[in-house]
Amino acid sequence: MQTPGFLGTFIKKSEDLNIRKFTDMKICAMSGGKNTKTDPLYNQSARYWVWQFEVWITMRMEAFCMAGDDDLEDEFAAFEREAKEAAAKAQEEMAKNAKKAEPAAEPVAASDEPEEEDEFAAFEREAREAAAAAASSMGGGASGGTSSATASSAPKADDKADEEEEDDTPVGVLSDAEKAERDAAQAAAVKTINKASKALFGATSQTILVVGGGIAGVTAAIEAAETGYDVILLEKNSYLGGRVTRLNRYFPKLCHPSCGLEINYQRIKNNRNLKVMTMTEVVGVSGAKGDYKVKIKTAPRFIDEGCNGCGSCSNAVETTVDNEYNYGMDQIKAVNLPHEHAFPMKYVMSPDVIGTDDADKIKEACTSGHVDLEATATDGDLSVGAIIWATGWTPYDSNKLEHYSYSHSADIINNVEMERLASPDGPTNGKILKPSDGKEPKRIAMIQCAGSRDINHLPYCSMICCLASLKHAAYVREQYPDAEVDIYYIDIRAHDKMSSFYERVKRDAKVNFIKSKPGHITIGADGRPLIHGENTIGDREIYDEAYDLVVLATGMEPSLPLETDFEAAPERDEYGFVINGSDSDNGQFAAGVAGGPFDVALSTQTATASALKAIQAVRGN
Amino acid sequence: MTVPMPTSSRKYDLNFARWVRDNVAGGDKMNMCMQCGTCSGSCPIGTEMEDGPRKLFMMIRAGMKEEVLSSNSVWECTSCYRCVVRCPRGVPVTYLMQGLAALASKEGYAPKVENNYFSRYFWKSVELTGKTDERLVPTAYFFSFGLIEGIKRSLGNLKIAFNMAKAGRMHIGLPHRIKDTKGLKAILAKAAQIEDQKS
Amino acid sequence: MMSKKKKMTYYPGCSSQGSGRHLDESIRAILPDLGVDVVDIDDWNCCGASVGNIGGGPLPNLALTGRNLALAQEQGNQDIVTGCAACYLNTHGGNEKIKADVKKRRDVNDALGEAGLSYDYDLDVHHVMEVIVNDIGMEEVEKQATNKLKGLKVAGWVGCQTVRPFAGTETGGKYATYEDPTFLDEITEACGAEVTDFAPKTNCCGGSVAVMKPEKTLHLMKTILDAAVESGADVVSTPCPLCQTNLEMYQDAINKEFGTNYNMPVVFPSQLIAVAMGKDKEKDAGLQRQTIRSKKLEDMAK
Amino acid sequence: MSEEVFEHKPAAYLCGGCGIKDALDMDALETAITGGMMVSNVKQSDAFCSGKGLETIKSDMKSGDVNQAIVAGCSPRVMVQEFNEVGGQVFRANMREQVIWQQPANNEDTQALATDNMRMAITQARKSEPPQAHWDGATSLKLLVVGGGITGLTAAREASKTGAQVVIVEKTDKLGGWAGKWSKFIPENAPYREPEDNPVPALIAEVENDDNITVLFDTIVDRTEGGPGEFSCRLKNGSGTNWDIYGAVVLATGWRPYTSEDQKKFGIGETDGVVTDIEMEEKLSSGDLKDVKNIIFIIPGDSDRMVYSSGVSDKVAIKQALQMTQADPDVMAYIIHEDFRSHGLAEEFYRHAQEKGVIFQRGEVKSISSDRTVTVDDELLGLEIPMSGIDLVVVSTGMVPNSTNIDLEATERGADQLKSDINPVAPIFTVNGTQVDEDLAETAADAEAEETIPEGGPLLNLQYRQGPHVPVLANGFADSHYICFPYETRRSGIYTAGPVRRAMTASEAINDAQGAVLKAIQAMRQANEAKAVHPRAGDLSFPEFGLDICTKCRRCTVECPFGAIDEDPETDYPVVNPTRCRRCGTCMGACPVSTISFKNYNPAQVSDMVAAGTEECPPDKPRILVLACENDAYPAMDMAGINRLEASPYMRVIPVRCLGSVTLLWVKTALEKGYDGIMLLGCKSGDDYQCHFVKGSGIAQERMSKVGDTLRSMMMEEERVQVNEIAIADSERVTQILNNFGKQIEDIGLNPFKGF
Repeated sequence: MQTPGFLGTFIKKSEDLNIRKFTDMKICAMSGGKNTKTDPLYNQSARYWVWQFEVWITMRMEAFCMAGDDDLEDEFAAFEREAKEAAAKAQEEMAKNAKKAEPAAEPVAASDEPEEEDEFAAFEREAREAAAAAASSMGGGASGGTSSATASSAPKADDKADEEEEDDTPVGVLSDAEKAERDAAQAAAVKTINKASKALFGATSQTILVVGGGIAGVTAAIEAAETGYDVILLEKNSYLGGRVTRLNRYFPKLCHPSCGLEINYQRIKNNRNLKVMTMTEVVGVSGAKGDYKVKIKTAPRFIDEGCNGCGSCSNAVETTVDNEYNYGMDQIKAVNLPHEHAFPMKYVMSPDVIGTDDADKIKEACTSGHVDLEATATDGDLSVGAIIWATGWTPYDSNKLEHYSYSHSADIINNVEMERLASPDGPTNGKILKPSDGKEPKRIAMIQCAGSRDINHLPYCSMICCLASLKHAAYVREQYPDAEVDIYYIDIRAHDKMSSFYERVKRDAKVNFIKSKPGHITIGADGRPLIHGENTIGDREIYDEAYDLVVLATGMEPSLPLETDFEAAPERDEYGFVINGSDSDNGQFAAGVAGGPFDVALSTQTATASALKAIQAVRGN
Repeated sequence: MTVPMPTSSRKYDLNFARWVRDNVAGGDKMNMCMQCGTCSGSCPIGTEMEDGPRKLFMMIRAGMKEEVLSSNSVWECTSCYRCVVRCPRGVPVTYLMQGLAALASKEGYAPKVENNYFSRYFWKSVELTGKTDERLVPTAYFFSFGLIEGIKRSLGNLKIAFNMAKAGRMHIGLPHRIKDTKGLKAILAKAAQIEDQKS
Repeated sequence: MMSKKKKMTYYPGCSSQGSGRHLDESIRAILPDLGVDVVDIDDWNCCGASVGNIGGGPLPNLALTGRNLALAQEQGNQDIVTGCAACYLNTHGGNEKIKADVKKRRDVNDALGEAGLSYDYDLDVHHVMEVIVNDIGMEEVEKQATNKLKGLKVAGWVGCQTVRPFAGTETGGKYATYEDPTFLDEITEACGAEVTDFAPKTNCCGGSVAVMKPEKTLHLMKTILDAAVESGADVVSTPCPLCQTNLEMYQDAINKEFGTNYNMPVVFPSQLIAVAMGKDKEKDAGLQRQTIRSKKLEDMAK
Repeated sequence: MSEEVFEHKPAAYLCGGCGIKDALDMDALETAITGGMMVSNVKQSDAFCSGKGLETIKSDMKSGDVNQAIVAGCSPRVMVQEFNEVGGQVFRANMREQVIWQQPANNEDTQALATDNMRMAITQARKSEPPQAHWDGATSLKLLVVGGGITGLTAAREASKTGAQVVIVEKTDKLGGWAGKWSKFIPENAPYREPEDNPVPALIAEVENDDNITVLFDTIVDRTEGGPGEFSCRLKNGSGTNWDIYGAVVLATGWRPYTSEDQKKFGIGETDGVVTDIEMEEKLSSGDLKDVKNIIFIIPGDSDRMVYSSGVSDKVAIKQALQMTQADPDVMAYIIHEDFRSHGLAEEFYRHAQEKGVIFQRGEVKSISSDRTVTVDDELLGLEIPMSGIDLVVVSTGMVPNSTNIDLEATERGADQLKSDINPVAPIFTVNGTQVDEDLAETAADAEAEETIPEGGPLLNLQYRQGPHVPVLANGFADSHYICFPYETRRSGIYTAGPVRRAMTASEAINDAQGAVLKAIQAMRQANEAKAVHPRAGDLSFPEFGLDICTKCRRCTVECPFGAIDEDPETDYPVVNPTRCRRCGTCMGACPVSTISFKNYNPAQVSDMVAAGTEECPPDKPRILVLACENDAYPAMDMAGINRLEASPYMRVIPVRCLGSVTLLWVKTALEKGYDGIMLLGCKSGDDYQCHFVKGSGIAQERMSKVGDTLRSMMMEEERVQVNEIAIADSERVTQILNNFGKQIEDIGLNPFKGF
């Protein structure tokens, strides 16, 4: 069923989208150009000389300090001369510039310029005072001479009577009466503070439990801990970071998740209120707000807490296991550091190794004796006052999308796998390649709502997938300037500020948007996935399109199973999302995707809110 | 209560959507459609349809009664139910297509559509004998296009008929019929009567 | 596996008296040995099929189903089993509608009253494939399939209405998925035959449109035949009588239209089971009723 | 602040574990330390991170003989908690990740690198003192909430529930804001299907009855001084002004309706029966809709409006349509939309509306006639459809953030500040090295920046050197580091919440307010303990200014990304507001006379470290100084080590708090001391910054761009000093960059000043 008209529509559409493209325009210069544009301080050509001079001062200053008294006179005279010359040059430059800058020559223009003038005055003052200070610090006692030496070339910097100066003064000056009022208020405030602090810092012996160490859990835990409360953070995996640590970049800034995570890990490392337990799951909850008893189970890591991350264990074996970090797209050593940014930076051993020769090799390799082959799962009990569920999400099982043939072609992948393909620490070192043959894809399709907004799968909208696909289009286009990306969608759901990201990606002529949810994908005779569907816009067209790579934008399912045998289970909606305890006030709260399909921005937002609610709960409010 | 089919002087009748919702089997679910195109994209003979189910539903919303009921799409459905099981909004597309076809047939639209004849003769056979006769229904159907066309179409299928007869899969002789044809007739008449009262 | 023999009421459907006789015969041949005794609905009528909704309208069409259900109920209240996809879809679907909708239930019973019938809506309707998967179990089939069909390559073509729209539902027995069902291949394997890699498992042949306007649907059947031949199949196995007939009888037309040279036998899984159970090749398996015959299969049959 | 003289008692702990002792000559290292480095107290162990090892250090500290432990072993990024517990200052020499994992074992150059790393760490200790709290006065723990809408009310209630005193400043005479007027709310609670009752009246009652909360009506904030814990605010109303002191501020000033030309084309306010969705709320509240049987809701799809409405307008339309059909099932409600954005669980709401008979049509409204015939260009049908017989047409608006006070005149200084805050066309991604929407970037950058500068005066009138406004982002949304740290603004202790941050529903604003309150309380507590807030949370160090040599050049006041430094209006000297300060050191890097320093991080210290790194350099060996941001570049280099990527042995790496803290003094020292090249590694700068101190990295680049001239004047090649942006995931790239730099320097030749 070849429908040649379809491609034509694409091309036409792309042209329309790109109608505002002017080819003669050049990219905005990176930071220098931008700052020049936006920062008034830098927006002057005299600035060049200021910087130039600054370097001089810096470099000379120490030379003065080192020089003997004898050399000083000469050195200083030379310096002074240089300074004067530079200042004169700068002034000249400035004057030239000022002429250029004020052709309008309206009276107000004068008041537009004081920033510049003042800058210059400061520049001169700087020269004078630096010199004076340098001289005096060496006991030269030449201050009088110094000031007279430079005063002639500089206007009086302290001339505050000048109205223009006044305008430029950033801090509005208060009258004495106003100051007195303010000071009285400050004094009065101090008196009430002790009372207030008692209320705000009210001690509690209760601990907050955060379940799940992804971005939401980490955020909730560290925010509560930095507010001064005791927090225990449980993570099922051997490392923190959850789903986001496996993303390549975030939309819409296209920055790396590990950047924000690193800051959070630094915060965790330096916070004594927070205890992190990895490889640990909650297996039971009983009790009530203020007094929950939580049963936990910690899986054996086989490498104890003392592991210093040296890696000799990993070097000792060749056996590999599926790399869960890369969604099984490659293999990793059976004892491994799950990834380069793993926190805590401690090795972990697959239970499969136990009882094999490798186990002994590993034990032998760890000279500091941190391998414990006898380790078993341990149970524990925690007493906590409030629980934050930050259990996150699981990608919807792509195998369930039978009509999209996920299990029938290596080149039909899902969006989390796409993240790994694009990640520098992924199975292809960040190169997006067809999994079937390792070749570069030229034509890529992304299918939105693959299992979301679908009563046969996930009835709700997973919120992130549209934006993730826009981001994936960016990944592809950055790597392959000739590649074409087709995004099949029902509605592009770029919410609030994110809509400008959508507007911008739309301007890429090789990213096409097709309003159609494909019916099914088959495998063509050449092995390429063939997408069948109906283009719904205008003159509808039934299409069959072949692609090198198809990315299913699958959605998010809450990871916490809907059915638990917890005695005091958190309240849940029909899909298993935790309902925040604000109404029932049971001291159990949701952070991040445990509470609904959210993007990272909303996850960190809800996590911060949950930290407050949990604090209120342990305070007894 | 009998709600008459809206007959508006306007080309676009905004009440049509509601009328379909209340009067066509499965019509209550029609409004759940979110125009994703899964149904038309899944249809084995989607290319044969002028509009396809998705667009038909949109036309209903826009009140395009004439265009909907005279569309060929409702008659092309093979009843494979692919759209039904894939529809992300649970719209029983196949049933709706059948319902719209029934409506079109009843309202006198599309009298020349082949499937309309076929379904009429099919039903005739059921009413008379309680069973479908695989010989008579197609034959009657073929001849419904006129004598010449009928002979042409029948001859085209002659080899098939011969093969089937040879394999013992063509019933020869009087049509099978159920014992209680009278009772069945009464049941169907009553059912038709109840249905008529509704619309 | 069933510990005790199950009794069911059998609904053969119109095709059992014509194009689908070999389906009917093979089902009747295997079910008792596999532990299911069947008794026909007495004086059953047509299910109405898909076009019945158009020709007769929704309620008269439902009344047809109602009559069959009422007769089955009179006969001893055993659950109904049928081998025809369309009969199953209409009878099961109609039954569920009657169960779920009070108004429909009343209307149908009003109509049935004209012939002195009534239906209390407590029967269930099953497809014979569902019975084989859920009640009999593949192990039992494998155990009884002593005449293994070694070397026979089978493309499993499920078609549409056998699995859609009910096979994945709770009331439909939840025994298969809509897009990628595996039960047919499992039956093939249980019979000792070889499953070929055949992708268009649930493709549509065109159904009744194929009967009316074959020119519009020949390409659908060609896709299926292409894939079957490509997979190296000796036969195509399908549970649906209309699918079987369409794919078999239109091969000439396809060859004419597309210049191909297809001569692919299309059989029912119940025929394969019958042969594998060592049943009579004609009386039980109905192999003589193929218009395109498979010598390989016939040679294996007893 | 009383200061005791700190006596340095360093001891070196050489860890031989993780293969270090197999790759290095530990005894030679020890000899070098006791010799040239003049630290006599040296211990070796196979694992100082082990219980026994830590105990050794702990008991040394306890004995009083040692107060500074210089640990040579793994990277300073690992075993942090363990070494934090030993009870004194700990300095780390990275021998593992960046030495033995990247260098050949038992090699002369490797040994030299290790020795220099140790020398640098010892130098660091020598110029370091433990930081002390800079603050001994009490700080305010009272929260100022600006805005009495649903966000502000929620913030006040939640803060009160957490024990804080709160003052709400509301510029009108009524609480509740927009949300208070809504007839019903969009559901945020399971099962997300039915419009919910408006919670605002109950919330107002709760706030009014709360003894911890004071509400000031008709009041604005006229002036704000100070910082977290000590905001002195002058509040102004009709009767005069009043000063009060607050610990933190939650800015919940909400939004105002967006109207565009496109919307006017629909005849809002002109055609009878065409209203905005806001007016519709009033009608729904008053029940003035009895005769409406056919109603159309229009959600215009114009891209300019989207940023103010996407995802909100759609839900509002559903809600109102549902309210109509609930009141009268015979009502026919149509929603005309383009992309329908009921994201997340609001899909339930959408489905529910369909179940209830609301009809959705995708297309663009072309015109509305005087008899309210709405002509829709239906995209899906490819037809223009006239929809007649309509009783009421409702057109969606949008939410323009009140990031300024539009009742006040904009000042020039304020406008300048906002203009420099905004860059709506920051690069997103490049294809063939060209930004994807380069046309937009070039042509529209200035125009759009101008256009999107919010009108009006400042909300808090901050008496900050950097301007009176709380910074804004593109489209006038209040500053927010909105992915990872949504409440972080460039103004410490001031947290924005609700629609001023991004378009959101009233129900979402409730959640947002809770988050902002948590951060505000945290900031008050941190200020009370003299600790830094995010990202160096808990840091006690703070910048000290040696005013005796200060030249009043204003570099520090201008460059501080957080506006923490003001100028004394009388003396013109810089005045640091310690609780505003985030301790990034950008001021230190800015200071031309190096008179700004931290107790444990200062110009002289790093300058000495730079010198130490090349102290024993043979004249024929190259040395390259790498000043790496400790947040991203340094971790990336560690990861290169984890991945065992081979690196040049001639690099001497010093982690810095932020590239903004790099002073030219260090560059100068490096060139003087014979380094052949200097590489600065920072984060992505610009509007889409990844710098955790917002501007530090950009400022550093700006500074260094001028070094070239100086180099030329010294007859040296410009290429010797380079700056690169490194993301944390760039472990492979950073290694390549450094190795290429090494080659480049080799080609240029060694520093002519080497050995002098």
